[in-house]
Amino acid sequence: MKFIVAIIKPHKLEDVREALAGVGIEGMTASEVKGYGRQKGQTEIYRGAEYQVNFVPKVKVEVAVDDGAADSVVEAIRNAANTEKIGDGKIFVLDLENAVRVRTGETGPEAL
Amino acid sequence: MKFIVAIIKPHKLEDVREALAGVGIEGMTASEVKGYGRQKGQTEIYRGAEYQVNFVPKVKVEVAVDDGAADSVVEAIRNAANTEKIGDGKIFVLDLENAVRVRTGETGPEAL
Amino acid sequence: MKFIVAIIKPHKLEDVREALAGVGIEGMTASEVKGYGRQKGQTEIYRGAEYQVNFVPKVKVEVAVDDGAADSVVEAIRNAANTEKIGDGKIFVLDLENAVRVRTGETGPEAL
Amino acid sequence: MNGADTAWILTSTALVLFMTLPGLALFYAGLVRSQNVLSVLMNCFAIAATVSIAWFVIAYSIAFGDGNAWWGGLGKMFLSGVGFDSEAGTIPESLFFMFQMTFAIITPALIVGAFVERISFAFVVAFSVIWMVIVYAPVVHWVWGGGFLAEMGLLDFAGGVVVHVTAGVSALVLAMMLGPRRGFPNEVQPPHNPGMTMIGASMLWVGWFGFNAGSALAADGAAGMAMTVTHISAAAGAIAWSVMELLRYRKASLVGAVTGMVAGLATITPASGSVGPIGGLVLGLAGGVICYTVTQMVKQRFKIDDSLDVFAVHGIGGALGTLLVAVFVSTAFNGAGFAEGMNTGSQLGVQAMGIVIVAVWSAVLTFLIASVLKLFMTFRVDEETEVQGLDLAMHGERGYHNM
Amino acid sequence: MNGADTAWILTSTALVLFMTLPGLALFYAGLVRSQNVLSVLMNCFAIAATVSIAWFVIAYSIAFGDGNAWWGGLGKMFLSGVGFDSEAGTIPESLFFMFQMTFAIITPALIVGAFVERISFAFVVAFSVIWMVIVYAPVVHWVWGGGFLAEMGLLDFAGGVVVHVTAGVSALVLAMMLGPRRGFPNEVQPPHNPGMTMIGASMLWVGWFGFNAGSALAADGAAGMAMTVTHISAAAGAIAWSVMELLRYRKASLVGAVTGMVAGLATITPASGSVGPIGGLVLGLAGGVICYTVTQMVKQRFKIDDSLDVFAVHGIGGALGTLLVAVFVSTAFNGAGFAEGMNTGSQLGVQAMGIVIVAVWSAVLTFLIASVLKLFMTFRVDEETEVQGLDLAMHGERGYHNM
Amino acid sequence: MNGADTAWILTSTALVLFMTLPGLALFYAGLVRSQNVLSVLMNCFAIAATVSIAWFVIAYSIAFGDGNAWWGGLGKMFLSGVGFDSEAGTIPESLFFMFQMTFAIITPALIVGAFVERISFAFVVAFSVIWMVIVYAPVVHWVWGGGFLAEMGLLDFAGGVVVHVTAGVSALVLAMMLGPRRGFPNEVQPPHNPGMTMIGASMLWVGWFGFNAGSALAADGAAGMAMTVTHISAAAGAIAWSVMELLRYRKASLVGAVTGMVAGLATITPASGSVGPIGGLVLGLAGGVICYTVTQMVKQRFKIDDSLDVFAVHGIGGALGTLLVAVFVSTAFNGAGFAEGMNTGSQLGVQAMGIVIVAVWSAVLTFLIASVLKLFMTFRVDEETEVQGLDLAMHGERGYHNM
Ligand SMILES: Nc1ncnc2c1ncn2[C@@H]1O[C@H](COP(=O)(O)OP(=O)(O)O)[C@@H](O)[C@H]1O
Ligand SMILES: Nc1ncnc2c1ncn2[C@@H]1O[C@H](COP(=O)(O)OP(=O)(O)O)[C@@H](O)[C@H]1O
Ligand SMILES: Nc1ncnc2c1ncn2[C@@H]1O[C@H](COP(=O)(O)OP(=O)(O)O)[C@@H](O)[C@H]1O
Repeated sequence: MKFIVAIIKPHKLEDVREALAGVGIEGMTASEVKGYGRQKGQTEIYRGAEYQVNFVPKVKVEVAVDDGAADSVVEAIRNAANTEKIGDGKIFVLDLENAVRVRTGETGPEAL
Repeated sequence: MKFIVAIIKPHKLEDVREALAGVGIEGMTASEVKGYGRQKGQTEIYRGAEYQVNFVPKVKVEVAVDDGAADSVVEAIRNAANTEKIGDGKIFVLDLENAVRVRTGETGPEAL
Repeated sequence: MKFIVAIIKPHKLEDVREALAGVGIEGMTASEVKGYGRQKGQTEIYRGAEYQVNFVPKVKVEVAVDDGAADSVVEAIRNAANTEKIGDGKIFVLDLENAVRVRTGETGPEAL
Repeated sequence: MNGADTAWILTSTALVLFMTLPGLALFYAGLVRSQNVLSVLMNCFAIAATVSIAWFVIAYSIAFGDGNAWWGGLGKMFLSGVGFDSEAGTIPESLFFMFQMTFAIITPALIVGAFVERISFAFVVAFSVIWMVIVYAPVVHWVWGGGFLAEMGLLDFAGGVVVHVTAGVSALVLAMMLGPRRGFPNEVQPPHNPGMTMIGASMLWVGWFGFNAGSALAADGAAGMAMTVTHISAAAGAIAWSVMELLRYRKASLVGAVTGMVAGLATITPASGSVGPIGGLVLGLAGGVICYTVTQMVKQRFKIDDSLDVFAVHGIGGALGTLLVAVFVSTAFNGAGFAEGMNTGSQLGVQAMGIVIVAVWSAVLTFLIASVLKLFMTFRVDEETEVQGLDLAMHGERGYHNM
Repeated sequence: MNGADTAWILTSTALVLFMTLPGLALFYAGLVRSQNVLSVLMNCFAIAATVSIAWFVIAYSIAFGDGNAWWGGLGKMFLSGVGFDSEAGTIPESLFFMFQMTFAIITPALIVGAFVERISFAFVVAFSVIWMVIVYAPVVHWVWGGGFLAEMGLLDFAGGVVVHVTAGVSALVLAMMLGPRRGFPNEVQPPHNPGMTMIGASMLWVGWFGFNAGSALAADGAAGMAMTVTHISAAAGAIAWSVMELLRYRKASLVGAVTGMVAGLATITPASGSVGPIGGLVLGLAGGVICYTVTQMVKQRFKIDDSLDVFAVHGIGGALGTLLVAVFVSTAFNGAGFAEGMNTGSQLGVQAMGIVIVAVWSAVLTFLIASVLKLFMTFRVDEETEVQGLDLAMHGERGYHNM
Repeated sequence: MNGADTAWILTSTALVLFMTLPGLALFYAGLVRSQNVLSVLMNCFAIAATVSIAWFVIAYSIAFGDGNAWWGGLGKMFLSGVGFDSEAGTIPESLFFMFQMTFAIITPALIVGAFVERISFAFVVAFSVIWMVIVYAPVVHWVWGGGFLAEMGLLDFAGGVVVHVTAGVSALVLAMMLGPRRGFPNEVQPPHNPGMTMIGASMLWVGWFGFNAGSALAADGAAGMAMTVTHISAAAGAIAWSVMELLRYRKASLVGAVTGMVAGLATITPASGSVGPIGGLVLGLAGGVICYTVTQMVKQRFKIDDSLDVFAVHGIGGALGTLLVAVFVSTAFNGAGFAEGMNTGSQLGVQAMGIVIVAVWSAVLTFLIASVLKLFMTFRVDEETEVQGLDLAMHGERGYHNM
């Protein structure tokens, strides 16, 4: 199995969710993160003091998938999250040794 | 070593923490996340407009453990987080290559 | 490639960011987390009721790097995050199988 | 000059300013996405500041200058001739000017609800100032400044027509011109902080005592009764809206309850000097039920993104109350009684005519002002700005900083 | 009719409504978990709306109708006979009705603190309305409506017995009937937003000027002195509570300071028309220390989850002030002086009797009302709802939306 | 005694307390890091409580006792001799005491902006109380208590010198003694909640009606005009500041607009009983532009971390208004006119002298008080506490609990 971590623009979360449903993935976990990269944060100015905010808001999506599905999942996320603007994000693929469903105790691909 | 990622119901965090202490694990990292899966979000209605909130609040627990402890940790989390209701969550086990304690520079299992 | 996860003290984020820039790393993702470990949370008292807050605020930094850079990145984070006080945090190194840049579709080290 | 009346209107002026700042601002700001919270607060705040100056420079003169049946002329620009000792009725004229200014502030601020989350800030300021001077001030003159609607015998104690119909209708026109938010109606995001909305609503409730009971311009039985019917109507509106929600969704929401309360308040406003407590109860219930229904219709049937329901709550509420006053002013309902020669039928005619004239006036001029302004400045922000939120793009600030 | 008195009571009415909406609502909402914030706000709001209507329909009549020593009868239901010109003392009766209504709103709203985070919403509304009519309105009649406690000579200027003892005792009874929150006492969660609590407390402080100085029902020296002793007691209460915390924990918390201030206010309330500034100082200090102590005891010794300390702060504070007034009313302490034939001893007897009678009355009837209501509706929510929080389950809303 | 005046000053007292609690507290708390939000609220709250007691014990006597040109003596300590019937002018003396107390509360609370995020709590309390008694109360006597500045003919209607210059100058001195926040100027963190700041600012705006129009101590034309010029100046200040930001950064921020409004209010304060509406407009614009400019200078040129710009906004605004009153009091600008024998030149001399004397007095004594206090208690917290935030370290609480 693979553990796929995608950093995307916040407003793309719904699109990504739908795209994943499109390739048969019905489970995922999302969280708010702040990203630093080529897309730079903005300077905010309060009463003449300039605050350089280096991080920009992003959403992280984590999804565990069966080996066979990994490529199509990566592809689906990429298509859904792409705006062709800097800061669209990254997708990271890690190896996943095991997965357990808490409720049933099922393990492996069944647990997803 | 293993890097164990568990998605659980928010109110189970304390139970999980205690269960981990029970198997000798005294370090972990938790964060707020939103989950999507079989347990569906709710429809919220404001002034007659319906908002489908697809994600439900969950807590993610990350814990790095020695290889030998991995199974008992997974088991402990599962027992503590289980309510036998849909949405209880998942446990993911990843391989962990190395760990470093910032303060001392210790590496490997000592760092945990 | 490696996927490096560092748990640090919140006010060290900027130092870590600068240290990473120092070793040529210009991308990372940060998020707020709560940690449990040797550094204990505090007791908060409201109207005579004591609330044991077990988790302390931390920041998690995730950074994907090329294999060759991994050691220097770990070292850079460690130096920047170190205050020699308990609770300085941990650095975890996981293997990263693949990375994709959403905007361009580049994969592997190019995507970082 | 009467010191007691002065004391009460000094207080009322503070209460009505409080309705806008921070009351209405919070009421609205809680209903938008967290990336637009500051933009909504800023809209209300900037309107308060700029409209105040415009009221001082010219609008007060248009509204309350001597003039004729149509407008007050330019004789009182810059408060010309108004000194420390000038009086208006039993209170200092400077104070009357201030009290009325707070109405001139809140009326364009109400319109903000129509265009949040997608409008350019420069447009908001320019439109609001021009609208207040050209649309609002003349209507004030017609109804409260001795103009032709006053002569016709229109009953509008505290601004059902003057405030709520003008704002509600103009809001609807602007919302249609601007187009819906991205994702409307299915994917806009829920209110980011309903508690903030409740705080603002509570301040509106309290401040409305100054609005309605202050409109008696005296500390007397009329003020006491105005406060009473205002309160009863607010409570009844909240209950009515909540019951509608319970019937339909089996849950009563906080946002619903406070919206019903505001509907009750908008409905009683024109009637608050004319009706008795039973009238207040009926108007509040009617306001709650009807504004609730129209809110659904505007969104679901007509698919108009009057985002925070300005038309449905204020426009409809204000018009409804203006009509119902013709019934409940009757002494049969313990109201204050008809003016000589009037009865329910004739009064209803006057009330309806007043509503129609002011609604058309507001709609047409709003359309014209916005059409012209669009030529000179951005009306709606670009999609990227809308997605990101207006706070950062328009004002360079963020509502919530945590890390 | 006196215009100046009217002006001040119009203002006071606004101030006392402000105490509940949003003051008390925020004070309480900041102390619960973030998943229950809307539920607390909604409790207070719904109580305000429904109790207002019940006050209009019947409770005002029970409290202030002509009646006899026990109740006011039904003659003033629906404000029957009260018109634009009716007077009560030197102010319009409509205004007196309104001013008293704001007290009828806040009293059941105070009880909310006892049962937050686990009670069913329908129960809250039903209980509050019935309680206000059956428990509260008669007590008002006894003390302020010329009833038997008034005749006995009970001194309760602004509601130590009428408001604080009734609410505090009923809160304790309800908390015991309902049972503690899941995890109490060791694992309930800390206040999610102490700043919100401080905002609410500040509004209570400001609004209390209307409560106590408004209870003079005139704009005169009695009002001025009531405001003075009220303020001094609030400040002293805050300091006393903070010092207790410093002695015990070496830290003074914001939640503690504002709670002490509320304790000081509850304590001075019955005495605010009777004592001088020194009395205010002593009552505030006593209120802070004793309410602090009882707060600890209720939680730690008796393990009762009166969640937001309604009994310890309001019940005890109100009773304490009611007793101490018998001492500090004396002209020896620059108080207003005893009524003819009274001295500290005899007054103390009257005060104690008043407290006991009202406490027993409140406890018994609260128990009966809740016991009957439980037969018809959910009292306490199920565990899953409690764990998830009431906002979503009861009202379909969420307090904070970020992503 | 005049009931109408009493009614208005009762109200004004509530309004001015509202300015500090929760107005100023929120205004400041929104501008700091989220880990310090409670500490700022607590500073303001604790100052309100302790200063109130000190005002009662001794400071009122120093300010308004009979005394001589330099101080009022100790004859009115503990309100000695002030009973239910005592009068001060046309209002009860207890009320005059209360009204003035609210000024004594807000003045040291203004200073809080200078030292947030790094000062020890004990120091704040000790300094504020001592400062109010030793620095503030005498200045009140000099200007409003018939002291030597009053005799010189200084015009300071509502406290440009008494409130804003004392607080602003003392803030600057303390900020320099304490040193900048860690990371200043490049790495301090942005305001954690500008919306909170806006809410506080709105409350300041509303409350300032009590501050300035209340300073007329009557419900009359002077109060009406004071309210008018106050409002116009606030609006003009907001606009001026926003225009400065637009010119420089092409964006107008919410924090900027509300700061400009406060600058406009500080500037009009000393003039609010003397100038007409045109004067209000000019003072507001001048206040906005000049306070904006000085804000930049203090931070960027002088690198002083007067964290929330107390000196630049209040000190400079108050001084500016105090000077400009000498111009706009003239009947040529529809002002109230000069006192006999005065003209712009001579009045300007008096005003300048008043500013200089009070500024030097404040600076020197602030330096002395802080220097002595430092010997007995922690002045600045250690680095770890500063990094973590004061809420947890000083008060054992957290501003926001989510999980
Ligand atoms: N090496 C990295 N490790 C982890 N996260 C990264 C890394 N590089 C970029 N990111 C994340 O991806 C986001 C987008 O990257 P950025 O360089 O701004 O644009 P792009 O994705 O178009 O290359 C960043 O905000 C950050 O959250
Ligand atoms: N494939 C997945 N990858 C990552 N997280 C998942 C995945 N499937 C489920 N989750 C997480 O687990 C939570 C629970 O899953 P759900 O399907 O609702 O119930 P259950 O755990 O009972 O099967 C989800 O809310 C989500 O956070
Ligand atoms: N086994 C673990 N797995 C995951 N995170 C851990 C683990 N142990 C510690 N942490 C994280 O590291 C933080 C610091 O650890 P702690 O034991 O307090 O101090 P130190 O880093 O000095 O050993 C914790 O707050 C927690 O977030």
